[in-house]
Amino acid sequence: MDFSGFNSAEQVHMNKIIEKKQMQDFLRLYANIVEKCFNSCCNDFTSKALSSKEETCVMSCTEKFFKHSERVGSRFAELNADAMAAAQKPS
Amino acid sequence: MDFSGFNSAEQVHMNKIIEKKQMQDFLRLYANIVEKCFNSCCNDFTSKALSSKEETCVMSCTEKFFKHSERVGSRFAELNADAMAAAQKPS
Amino acid sequence: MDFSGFNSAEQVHMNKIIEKKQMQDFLRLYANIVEKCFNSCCNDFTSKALSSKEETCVMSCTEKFFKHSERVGSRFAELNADAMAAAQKPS
Amino acid sequence: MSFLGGARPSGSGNGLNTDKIDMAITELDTITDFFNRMVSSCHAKCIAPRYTDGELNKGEMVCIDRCVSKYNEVQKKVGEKIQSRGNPGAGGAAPGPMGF
Amino acid sequence: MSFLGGARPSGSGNGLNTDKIDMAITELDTITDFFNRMVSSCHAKCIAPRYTDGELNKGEMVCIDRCVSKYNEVQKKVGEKIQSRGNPGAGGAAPGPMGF
Amino acid sequence: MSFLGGARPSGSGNGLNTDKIDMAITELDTITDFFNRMVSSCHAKCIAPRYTDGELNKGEMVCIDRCVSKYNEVQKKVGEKIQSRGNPGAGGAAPGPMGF
Repeated sequence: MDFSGFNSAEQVHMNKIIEKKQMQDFLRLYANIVEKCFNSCCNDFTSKALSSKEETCVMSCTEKFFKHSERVGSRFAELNADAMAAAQKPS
Repeated sequence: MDFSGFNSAEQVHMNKIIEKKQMQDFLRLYANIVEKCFNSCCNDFTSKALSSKEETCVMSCTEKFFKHSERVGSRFAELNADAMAAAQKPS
Repeated sequence: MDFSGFNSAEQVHMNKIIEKKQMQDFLRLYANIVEKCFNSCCNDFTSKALSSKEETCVMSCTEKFFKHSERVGSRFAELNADAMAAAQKPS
Repeated sequence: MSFLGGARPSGSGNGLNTDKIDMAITELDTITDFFNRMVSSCHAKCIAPRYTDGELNKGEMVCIDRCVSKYNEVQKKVGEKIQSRGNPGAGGAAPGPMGF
Repeated sequence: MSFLGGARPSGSGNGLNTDKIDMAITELDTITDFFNRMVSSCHAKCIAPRYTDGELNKGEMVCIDRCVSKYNEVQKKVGEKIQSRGNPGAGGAAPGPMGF
Repeated sequence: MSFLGGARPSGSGNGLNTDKIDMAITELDTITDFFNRMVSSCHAKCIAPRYTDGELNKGEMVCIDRCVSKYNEVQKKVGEKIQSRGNPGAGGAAPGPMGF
């Protein structure tokens, strides 16, 4: 995003908001991973403790979700950089 | 909704909020259509470009989603108008 | 949650916010139940009125959803109480 | 949303009754949320996920009309059920994560 | 999100142009929402729900790259379609629960 | 939500420490969100979608109790994993749409 039109008071304000949103995004990511990995990995309710198989599944699922998100993020950033470069060429 | 109890300052304020919400609703609708039509239409990841079959599907899906939403909106408005008329009869 | 570090102005403010959130939570619960029970119970669109079978299903679904949520809430509160007690032991 | 009833008093000096406006916003958000869920449910019930053209066919149109009607009835029935359970709306005993 | 274009004027005295900031926040929220949905869709399309280890395999990596590319193309196509339908973005005629 | 730890200082003049209140609201929203997802997941795992009466049967009750317990364990394990990956919570390196 382009904040070049912002004065310094606006930038300070915007930075606070962004910081807060990053915190919220992080917490939502956390909740998403818990939900998704629980739903994928836990299907046996004959016991109340996680089995070691379930635990392995949850750990792999979490790690994989991060790697997935990071890869999506990298590709997305590349696309945005390309789009930005294309938009600035004519001017 | 009934804003008849609002003074003019409140109405101005409310109109600004509604305008902002319409913008947000529109953006969410946009994101919803992209998500839904991508999920329905794109199942082949042997190529990175949209096939013409996928593109046709996405266009039809988008158009149909709009027509669907508009029809739901019309029926919903009729039901609300009926409910409003019924509520005002006894008074 | 622990509001012991709050002064009285902060507590008053926080209570207003909590009250508003409870209202919003309640409305979201309501919308959730309608959505979930409609999706589970209504599959016949040869008529526009709810059949008595569908109505029974919706009523049971609603009642059961409440009992389910309450049970989850009780267990969750127990777990939190245990965690709180464990956290306070060493100090 | 009939049980969003009574306006709470109190204001804030600049000619804006913020409680009244808050209430109106909550009502607006609630109706929008309700509508969006109805659109989504009726789409799942009525629209076949094969998209060869952009027109609704007769069967889909009839299905949508009935779906909206049924969804609305379900909303009323659930609302009655909730009220009979003694959840008064504001400050109600909705089962939440904490007792507050 | 190209059609989030024109900045609206008006300010609020303390050196903060609140409309401009509101617009920036809306843009930020929109991109985040869009990204999160893409992550979720591509996860469903590309990652098999059997979790024996935490590494992405070759097939999954290639699938993710193509998925992001296609998702982005779909976003553009849908955006063009919406604009051609005459929904101008702000204050647009998105089908909503009410006519306002 | 143990890693919501340290309170940030700074206030705003009228006797309200807005950072502290913001933090409390974030914590409240997080717990509510977490709880709602648990309700939804355990409903999908434990409650059969045939609704002939409104009572939970024995099997469903036992399933719910275990489901809550397991969901909580998963939450802890995922939290530990995230922390070991070096995401410190606030301002963390959660993979987002942009680098900010």
